[in-house]
Order: sequence, then structure tokens, then C-alpha cells
Amino acid sequence: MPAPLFYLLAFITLGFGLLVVLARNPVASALSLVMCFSGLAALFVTLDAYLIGTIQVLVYAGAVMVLFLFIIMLLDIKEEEKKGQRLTAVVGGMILAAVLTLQLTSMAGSFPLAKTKLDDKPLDISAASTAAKDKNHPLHSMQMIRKDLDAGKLPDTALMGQTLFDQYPLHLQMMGLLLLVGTVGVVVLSRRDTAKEESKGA
Amino acid sequence: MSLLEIIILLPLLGAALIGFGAPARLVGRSVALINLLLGGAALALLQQGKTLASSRVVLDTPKIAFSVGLDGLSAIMLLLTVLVTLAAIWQIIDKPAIYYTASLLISGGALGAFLSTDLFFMYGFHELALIPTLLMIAIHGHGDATTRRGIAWKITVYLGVGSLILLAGLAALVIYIGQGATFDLGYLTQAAANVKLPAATQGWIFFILLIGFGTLVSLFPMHSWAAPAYASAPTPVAMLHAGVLKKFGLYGLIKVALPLLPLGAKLEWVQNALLLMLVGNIIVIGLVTIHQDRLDTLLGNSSVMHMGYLFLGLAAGSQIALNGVVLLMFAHGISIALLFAICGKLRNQLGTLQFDKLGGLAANAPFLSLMFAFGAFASIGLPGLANFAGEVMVFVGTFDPSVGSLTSGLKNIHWATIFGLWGVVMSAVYMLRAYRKLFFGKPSSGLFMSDLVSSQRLPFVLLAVVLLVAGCYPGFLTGLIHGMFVTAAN
Amino acid sequence: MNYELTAKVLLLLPLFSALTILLLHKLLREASVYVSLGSAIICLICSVRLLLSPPSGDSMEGMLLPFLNLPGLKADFGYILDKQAIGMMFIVTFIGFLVHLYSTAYMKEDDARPRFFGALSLFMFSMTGIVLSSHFVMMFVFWELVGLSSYLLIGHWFKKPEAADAANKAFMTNRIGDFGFMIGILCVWALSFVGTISDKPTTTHALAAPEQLLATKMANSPTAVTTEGADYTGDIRFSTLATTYPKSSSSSIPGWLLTLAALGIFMGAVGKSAQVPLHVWLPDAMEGPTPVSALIHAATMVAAGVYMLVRAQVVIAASPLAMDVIAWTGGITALLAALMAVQQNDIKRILAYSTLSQLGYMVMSVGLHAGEAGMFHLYTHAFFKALLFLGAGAVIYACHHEQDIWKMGGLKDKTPMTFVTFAIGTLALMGMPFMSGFFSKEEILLAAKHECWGLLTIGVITAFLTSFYMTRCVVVTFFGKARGEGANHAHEAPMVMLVPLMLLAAFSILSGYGPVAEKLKALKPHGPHGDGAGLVMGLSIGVFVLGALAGLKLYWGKDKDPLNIPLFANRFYIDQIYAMIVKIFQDRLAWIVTAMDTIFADGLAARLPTAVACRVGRTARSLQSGQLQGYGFVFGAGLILAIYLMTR
Amino acid sequence: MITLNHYLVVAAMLFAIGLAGVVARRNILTIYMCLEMMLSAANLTLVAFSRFHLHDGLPDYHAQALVFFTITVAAAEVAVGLAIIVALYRARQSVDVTTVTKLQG
Repeated sequence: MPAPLFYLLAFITLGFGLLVVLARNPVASALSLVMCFSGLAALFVTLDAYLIGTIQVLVYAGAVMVLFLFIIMLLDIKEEEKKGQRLTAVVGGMILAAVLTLQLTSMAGSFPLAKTKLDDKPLDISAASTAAKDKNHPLHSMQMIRKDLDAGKLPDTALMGQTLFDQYPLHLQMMGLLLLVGTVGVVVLSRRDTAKEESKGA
Repeated sequence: MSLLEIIILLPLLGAALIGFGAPARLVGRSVALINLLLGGAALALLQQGKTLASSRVVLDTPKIAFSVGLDGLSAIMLLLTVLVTLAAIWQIIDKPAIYYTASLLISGGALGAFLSTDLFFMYGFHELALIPTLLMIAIHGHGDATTRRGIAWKITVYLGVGSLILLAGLAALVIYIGQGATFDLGYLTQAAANVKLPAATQGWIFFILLIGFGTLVSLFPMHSWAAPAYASAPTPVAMLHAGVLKKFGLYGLIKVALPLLPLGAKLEWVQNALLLMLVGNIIVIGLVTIHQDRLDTLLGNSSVMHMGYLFLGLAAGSQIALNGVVLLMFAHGISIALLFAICGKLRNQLGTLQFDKLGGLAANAPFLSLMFAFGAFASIGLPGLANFAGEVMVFVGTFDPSVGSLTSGLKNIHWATIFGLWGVVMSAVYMLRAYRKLFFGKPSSGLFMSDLVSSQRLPFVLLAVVLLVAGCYPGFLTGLIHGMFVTAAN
Repeated sequence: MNYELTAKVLLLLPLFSALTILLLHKLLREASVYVSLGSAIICLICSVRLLLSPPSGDSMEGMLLPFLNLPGLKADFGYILDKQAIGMMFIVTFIGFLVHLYSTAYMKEDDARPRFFGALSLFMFSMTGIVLSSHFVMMFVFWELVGLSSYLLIGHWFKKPEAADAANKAFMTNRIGDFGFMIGILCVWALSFVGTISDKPTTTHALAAPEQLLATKMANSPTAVTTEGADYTGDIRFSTLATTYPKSSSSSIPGWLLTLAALGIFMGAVGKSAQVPLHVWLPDAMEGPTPVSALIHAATMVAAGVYMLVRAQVVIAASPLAMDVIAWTGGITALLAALMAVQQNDIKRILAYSTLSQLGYMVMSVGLHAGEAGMFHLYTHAFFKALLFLGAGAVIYACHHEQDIWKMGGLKDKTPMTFVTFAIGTLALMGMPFMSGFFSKEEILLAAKHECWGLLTIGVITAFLTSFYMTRCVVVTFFGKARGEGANHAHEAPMVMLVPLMLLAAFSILSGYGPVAEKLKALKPHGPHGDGAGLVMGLSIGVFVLGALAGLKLYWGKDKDPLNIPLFANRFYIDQIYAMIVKIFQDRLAWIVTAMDTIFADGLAARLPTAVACRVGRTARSLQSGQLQGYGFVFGAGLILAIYLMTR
Repeated sequence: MITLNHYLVVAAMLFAIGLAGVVARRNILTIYMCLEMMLSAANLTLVAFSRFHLHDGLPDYHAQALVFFTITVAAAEVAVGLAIIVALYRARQSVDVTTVTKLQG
């Protein structure tokens, strides 16, 4: 992958990320976040994580952000009142960000793997297809995946599905349950307390 | 399900039943009565040499099991508990169902604590019994709401902290002696002989246990919860806590600390600290008790003071003294329960317990007067009533040659005994003064005390008769305990 | 004759009677009196039979009831029947029976008769228990029980504040004595181990099997086993004391220990026999009904101290220092009490102080190695002092419950029988030649002369004072003219009350002579043979005459007391001093200690941590600003800190 | 050339920006968005590591499964969180966190 592409994407991600924080108007923040997440999704793709990138766009940049915008519209939130930012909060936030960045950056190169270049470590699909020939390999019985692998293609979605359904079926179920609970919770939370209002009206 | 498990669970079941709306009085009384019979049966079986032990494993590592067992010591505590429970429940009249529930819960918890042979359950059951005690003081205690809540908080914090210290000590036992593998007391006792902890370590653990258990028994500097709590507690709670539950601390020291840490108990600094504290109990609290001008606080303080004798026997550690301690625990439990019961009746009818407002009650209430005499004279160690034999054995035990030879001069413990003997004089001072002020002299105008009707007399007569029987023939009880101390050695 | 059964009947019958009255008094009502009386009669018969056919040999021991029997503490109740016990038993049951009989009339108008007779039975039970006691613990048990019955009987009229206070005072003072008694018993018990193998401080834990300990002891101990199979460790029986108790000569026992044991035991006697400084309760105890005073506070219970000292003679004799203390305590009590008696106006109080004084004699004689003389005086004193008290009771009864002798007078014509018996008792007490008191007192004085001149002087002065105040009492009460309303309308007591008086009068004379004295004498008496007997006899006759003459001279025909010595009348202010001490120690000290307790145990230990916890909590609370951003900042800072710590 | 380090630094900076936003901003919606950003930054490190930690020549899909779960949970969380914000707004007529100090001790 060409380096400039990475820098461009990183710039988009971080720049719009910064805009989220800086923008006065929540709508601007939200739209910047969409851009930020899009950049992030592209970065995922540069890492050969196509499915995750797609989900990032669909779920985050799509659904979640729509939800945000919807709420902003619903509540009709204008710009923050001009009460002015509290200086301590702003300074505190900046200091935190600076220190954390420095700290994390300074230790980022401290282990060998960190210095590995992306191009030095390409995906090796043929190795995977050879390994899958072993009877005990988890992919051995996955005909579709093996076909793709033998063809030298990366069946990203299929591999992801295989991992999720093969290794984490219970977790997946629980996730479903969690979403259900979340849905119910949202309904309960956003329901107006009709009984109270009725009594108020009466 | 073994007999002992039934004995423990029956009161808890009864409490639950009452909670679900069963007729409180009927359930309470019948449970107490059945438990008395079951307790008697257990004692009879023990006398015939049957072993009454059962165990249900709850957790494998570390091994925690709901194991119960009966030896001489716990048999006496069992007897004490069922007797006081019956009296405490029987004397409740015209009170809400929660009184019965709480009494049964305390009783069940105490029984569990005394019968468990697993440290985990022993500790747990005691805490179970404490909770209703604290709640009852907070909700139905005497005095205005702020005072009684303050008192409830005080006792909660005191006993909570005491229990925590105790927990630390017990954990140390499990870790050092049981290698963290088991909470089973029988196993720990055997292991203690093999592990051979150094005396210094034993001393520390013993001291922690002493402070922890001691707080529960109101050992001297940790005593200030007891008197106000008993003065404020509803009658059955005061009876059960002062009479039964409080003894758990000593029971634990005798059953757990002494056999597991024999060297630690004999260390000089531990001994001296203990002696100092118990002399504080006897002399300082004795004087404090003399200063009281109300019956309820007087009884509360006297109950604190008498703990000094029990600790004296513990400090001596000789066989006679330990027998005496157990006997005295039983006797004190019965006598203080009787006194608190009378105190409750007086407060109910007269509304005040101030000495200077009362007098001459014996004229109209001869029965109560007689019963109070039983309790008061028992607690000042009159021969023929149960406390005497215990006290004498404790005192004699401290002069045992195994404690130290007299020929080289009086040891600290002998001085403590002499203070203790003086304490007997002091307890006569306040008890007789209380009796004189309440029952003798000219009847006070305006306050009329009618005697109890026959149907309400049973709990009082029961306790008094037990005092008398145990006082005239303590050999029965010492026979039970004595057997236990021998088997514990083997 | 079955001695064991006799002993059991003597001990348990009164208890049975007491319990019957306690449980069934509602049912029995009047009959309660007869239950108690019946048991007293049976006990009297038993003890007379014992007296007439004593067990062969010097003494006999046996088991009565199980009480406590632990390895090292053998305290089952046993009985001991020797001359001392049998003689004392006769006194107790005889006077006890007479008092029962007398009370049936004296207490006729009291509503609480069942309670009175129940307590009387309880007392009889406790007293026979003391007499039969075979060891120290049993002695202590009944020692306390007589204290209880005395408490109940003094406080019989509990609505009277004085009676209630007197009851408390008696019990309390006895408790102080028992404090020492218990220390003494503990020392004696511990001494029974000295020299045996178990005396060595062992590391064996208490839970070790006692059988093993015992076995080693039996095998290795040279001194513990004197008889085949017998083990004296932990044995506190009186009968084995003589052989096992260390003599003062034995070098392995420090002298202070023997002294402590002896003085401890003696302290018990000081309380019960009302010796100085614990004498204050006895005069107050006169608040009880008069028959009680006769039985308990003159004849039997107060003499139990002397009885016990004689029983434990081995223990106290082991310490010469203790013997001196005992002798002097007795002597001082005798003198002080006699001085106090001189200025009393209450007839019962005069007798009470006289009792104190006579008890002082007895204790003194025990301290002078003449316990048998003390016992002899105990017997004779029991008869004539019981007689005097019952006589005083008859007088009080006659004068409609008037007790002040200055409001009596001229009673000899109105109550002739009472007068005659009272006079006999008085003469016996004064030590008139050929009365019982003369012989017993002389024996004591003789012992004093052998041992110590100081005590002889005290004894003689006391005898003079006795003679003086008793003359005063009789003259003021029975002669002259009636000075009070009660005395004007005096009438003779009924026959039931007079019969005991006559019987006691007979014994007051006879008990000094021949077969009666022989039967009663505890041990082999000295007899007035030794050198100086003549001198002592002369002295005692002399002071008797002198005292009587002085009394007659001063008081004949007087209407009020010509003497006024406030120091004596106020009993040397001892009661006031005690009241002050009690106030200081019991009230002030208790107040201070309570304050300290509140400050330290409640304040420092409970409230201070509470305050600290509250303060810390309040401080920590301000961190909880509720500001989301603040929390976020703390979270971030924490994160940075965590990373820093992990990568350090 | 691009190394793993590059990705990590980008993730760290994104995270830091998010944190700064959480601390500095008062609008609760913006804060919420910043939180999402921080979560995504974490996701980026996971994906990066997964790519550099080859397994038989393939990326480590376990890490990606974790990212998948994170995103799912985050979606649910956003839904619930926004509902709470709506409820809060109804009660207070404001989305300013400085006015919400119910937790003050």
C-alpha cells in the first residue's frame, strides 16, 4: 500500500475527529464523525479487514450516526449556549490528550512487531490453502473457503463467519439477547409516562 | 436429615412460616417447645455415647461443608439456647409477629453457630443471628427513635468490626494450620498438632481471635455497646442476645482458639493482656454498674461485668477452670435471661425503671419478687443456684498447679482472681441494692405492679427451676463437659 | 443407729420443709407453721439420739450428696460426725426447735408467717449443713446459705426501710468476709498440691487427658500418697487436713502463703462472727423479728465463724502470725463491743453488742490455741444468749413492741416468769460463779493468761464491763417504776413462749456441769487445773462483783441514764466512718470510673473513630462533584497513571 | 513505509482526541460521539494487530471477531444511551452535563 494513501486516510480520520471535538454545532460534530468513521473504515480496508470496514461504514457511519442526527433534530439542539467553555475543562482535556498521545507514541515502537512493515508481511494465501489440507485444521471441511483459498483469493467474509459461528456461537447468541434487551430498554426509556401525565391532566 | 440439622433449621423454618402469615404465637411457641424436646433428645443420645454428626459438602476447594456435631460443650450451649428460646418466646404477650420471627431467627442462628463444626458456617450462623438483633433494636427498641437508632448503629458497627477482626483470625487459622484447604474444625484440630506453629505466631493469631471474639462478648475496652444495647433491646431480644448469643465469643475461644493455639494462649504477653482486660471488666465495669440508677442499664452492665469471670477461667486454662467457664456460661445465660424477662415485665407495666421512683413491689408482686431474687442471687453467685459452682470452679482453676506454683509468689493471674473475688462483692452490692430499691421498702405511690397471672408464669418458673437444679447438682453438666475435654485431647 | 441416714435427715428435712412451704404456702396457709415446727422436732430428736449414742471412734465421715467431683477438686457433699459436730448440732436443733415453738406465738399476728417459717426452715437446713460440712467448699456453700436465710429473716418486714437496709448490710458485710474466706480456701486447696509432682508448672495444655496426669502423679509422688491408693491432691476435707496440711516447720512452703491461707479463712469468720472491723451488721440485724435474733444472731449463725475456725484449726495454727492476729482481733472486738453496749438503750441492741463481745472472747480463745475453750463458751453462750433474746422478745411482746429500756421498768411484778429466766440468763452471761458462763469464760481467761498478759487484761476488763451493762439492763428494765405506756399495760407472755425460756434457763445453768458439759464438750478440755487457775478465778469473781455493784449503784431507781458517753453511744462512730468510706468508694469512685469509661471506652474507642470516619467521608464526598467532565478527567488521569505504572 | 507503529499512533491520537472531547465538551451528545470515537480507536488497534499477527498466512480472525462484537455492543449502547439522553432532556430541557449533578455526594 502506498504510504501517501495511509497518510491521507490518517489525516482524514484525525482531522475530522478533531473537528468533532471542536465544532460548536452538534450537527457539524455529527457530520464530522461520519467522515472520521469513513476514514477509519478505509484504514480497516488497508489492513485487509474488508468486512469490518464495511460494517464500520454501515453500522457506525450509517445507522448510528443517523440515530445521532435524528436525536439532534428531535431535541432541536442548537449550538451550546454561549456560557463559554470552562477554561479548566478545556485545558484539562488538552493536557490529558497531549500527555496520553505522548505516552502512547513513545512506547509505540518499543516492541519488535511494531517496526514490521506492512509490505514485509503480506498475506500468504497459498500457505493458508496448504495448511487447510491438514485433516485437523479447522478450515479443512470448509469447502467454499478452501476453494477461494486455492484460487488465491481471501474469502474475508466467509472466514469471519466461520470464526464467529464456529468458535463463538454462544457469544453471538448473547449478543443477540443483548440487542433485544437494548431494544426493550430503549422502548421503556423513551416511553412517556402516560399514567403520570393522565393524572396531571386530570 | 440428622437430628441436629433439624434442630437448627426448625426455628428458621418457623420464622419463615410466620413471615408468610402463619399464626405467630402458635408457631413460635410450638417450635420452641419442639426444639426443647429435640434438644433434650440430642442430649440423651449424647449421654448414651452416640455420635451425632453429619456433614454436607458445599464447596470442594477450599473444603466448606455444612457439618454439625455435638460434644459436651456444644451440648450445654444447645441446652441453654433451647431453654432461653422457650422462655423468651413464651413471655411475649401482645406484640406483633416480628417479635416471634426475630426470636426464632436469633435462636436458629445461635443454634447453628453452636452446633456447626465448620468455621465457615459457625461464623455465618452467628452473623445470621446478629441481623435480627440489630434490626429489632432499631425498629422496636425502647427509647425515642434517635436514641435507639444510634444504639443500633453502635452495636452494628462494634459487632461488625469485631466480626471482621474475628474473620481475619479465623482466616489466619485456615491458612496457617489448614493450609487454606479446609474450614473443618475437626481436621484443623488434628492438623494443629502436626503443623506445630511457632509460639510467637500462635500468640498473634490468638490475640486477634481474642479481640474478635472478645468484642462479641464485650471484653473490657470493647464493651461499650453492650449496656445501652441491652437496655434498649426488646425483651426477647435482650434475653436471647445477653443469655445465648453473646456466649458465642467464649464458645469460639474455647472451641477454636484454645485447642488450635495452645502455645499462643500461654504466651506471657497474651496472658497479661487478657488479664488486664478481664480485670477491667470486673473492676471497672463493676464500679460502673454500681453507679447505674436504672434497672435496665444495671443489668446490661452487670452482664458485661460477669464476662470477666469467664475470661478469667479462660486465662487460667486449667481443666477445672474451663469446666467452670462452661458451667458459668450456662448459668449466666439463664440468670440474665430471667432478669431481663422480669425487667421487661416491670417496664411494660410501670413505664419506668428508675430506682428512685420505684419501691416496695414485693408487697403486690410476690411472685416477681421471688423470681427476681432467683436471678439476682444467682448472678451474685449464691450457692444452690447455678452460677456458684461455675464461679468457684473458675476461681479454683486459677490456683491450679498447672497455672503456676504458688510457692514462688502470687502470679498475675492470682491477683486477677483476687480482683475477681472482690468483683463478687461488688456484684452483691449492686444486685442487692437493686432488689432493695425495687422490691423492698415502702410501696411507691401511684405506681402499681400487679403480679403475673398463672398462665404467664411458665417462662419464669422454667428458668428459675433450671437455675436451682443446675445449682444443686452441677455434676450433671460438668459430667457432659468433662467428657468433651478428654476426647478433645485424644 | 444409721448415722448416714440421720445426717441426711438432719440436712434435708429442713430443706424439704422450706421447699414445701415455698411451693404450697397458698394451700397450707396456717399449716406451714406446723410443717416447719415438725421438721424442727424431728431434727431435734435425731440430734439428741446422736448426742446420746455418738459413733464409735473419734469421728465418722461419709457421703451425703453429689455436688462436684472433678479430677483435682473433690467437692461432693459429705458429712462429718465428731464430738464438735454432734455438740454443735444439738445446740442448733435444740435452740432452733425452741425458737420455732416460741415463734408460733410471737409471730401470731404476722400475715407473712409462712414466709417466716419457710425462711426459718431454710436457715435450719443451711446451719445443719455448716455443722455437718466435711470440707471447705461445702462449708462455704452453707456459709453463704445461712447468709441468705439471715438476709431473708432480717428483711422479714421488708416494708420497713430500716429492716431492708439492715438485711442488705448484713449480707454485704458477710460478703466482704467471704471474699477473704474464698481466698483462704483457694490457698488451702492449692497447698494440697504442694510437694506433689503436679506442683511443677507443666506445659501440658489443659485439654490433656487428666487421667494421664493423675497416673504419673500417683506413680512418682512420694508425699502425695500417704495411704495405699489415697491421693490427697485437691483434697480439702477437714479430716485429712491434720495429716496433709503443711506444718509451719516445713521449709518448702513460704510462711506468707500459710499466713495468707490462715488469715483468709479467718476473714470469713470475721464476717460471719461479726468481729471488728466487720461487726457493724450485727446490731443492725436486730431489725429482724426477735426469735430470729435469738437463733441466728446470738446462738448459732454468728457462732459458725468460731465453729469453722476450730474445724480449720490446723490451717490457722500453721501460721503463728495469723494466730496472733486472730487473738487480738477477738480481744479488741470483745472490749470495743462491751464499751458500746454500755451506752445502748435498745434492749435488743444491748444484747447484740453483748453477743459481739462474747464472740470476741471465743475468737480470742481460738487465737490462743484454745479452740476447745472457745467451743465450750460457744455452747454455754448459745443457751444463755438465746434465753436473753427470747426473754427480751417476751419483754418486747409484753410491752407492745417497745424496745427502749428507759420506757420500760418495773416489769418484774408484771412478768415474773420472764424476769426470773431473764435474770438467770443475765447472771450466766455476767459469769456469776456456778453458772455455765462462769466456767466457760474462765477457761478462756486461763488460756489468755498462759499466752499473753495483754489479752488477759482485755478479757478481764471486758468481763467487768459485761457485768456492768447487764446489771444496767436488768435494773432499768425490770426494777423501778414503769416509765412508758407499754410498760404500764405489760402482761405476761403466753405459755408457748415461756416454756422455751424455762428450758433454756435450765440449760444455762446445767451446761456448765457434769454430764451435760461432758456430752457437749468439743474436744478434750483443759479444765481449770493449770497454774494460775486460782488467780484467774479470783479475778473473774472480783470483776463480776465489781461490775454488778457499779451497775446497781449507778442505775438503781434512776429514770434516765446518769452516764452520757457519746463516743460509746455512737459506737465509736465506726458506722459513720464506714458510711463515708462507702460513699467515697462506692459513689464517688464509681462516678469517676463511669465518667472515665464514658470518656475512654465510649468516647475514644467508639466516638473518636466515628468522628474520624465522618470527617473522612465528608472530605471524600466533595470529590463526588457529580460533574461528568470531572469524572472523565479523573478517568483519563487514572488511565495515564496506569499506563505509566505498567511501562515504568 | 507503513508499519504497525503508524496505525497504533493513529489509534492513540484518535483515542486522545476522544478523551479530550469527553473532558472538555459540555454537550452530552458531543461527549457521546467522542466516546464512540474512543471505542473506534480501540477497534483500530485490534484490527491492526490482527493484520500483523498472521496465522497460516491469514489475519487473526479472533481479533476481528472481537471488533465485530464491540461494534455490535456499541450500537446497542448508542441506542440505549440516546434513549437516556432523550429522557434526560425531557426532564431537564437541557443537554448540558454541567447541569446534571444528581450524583453529587
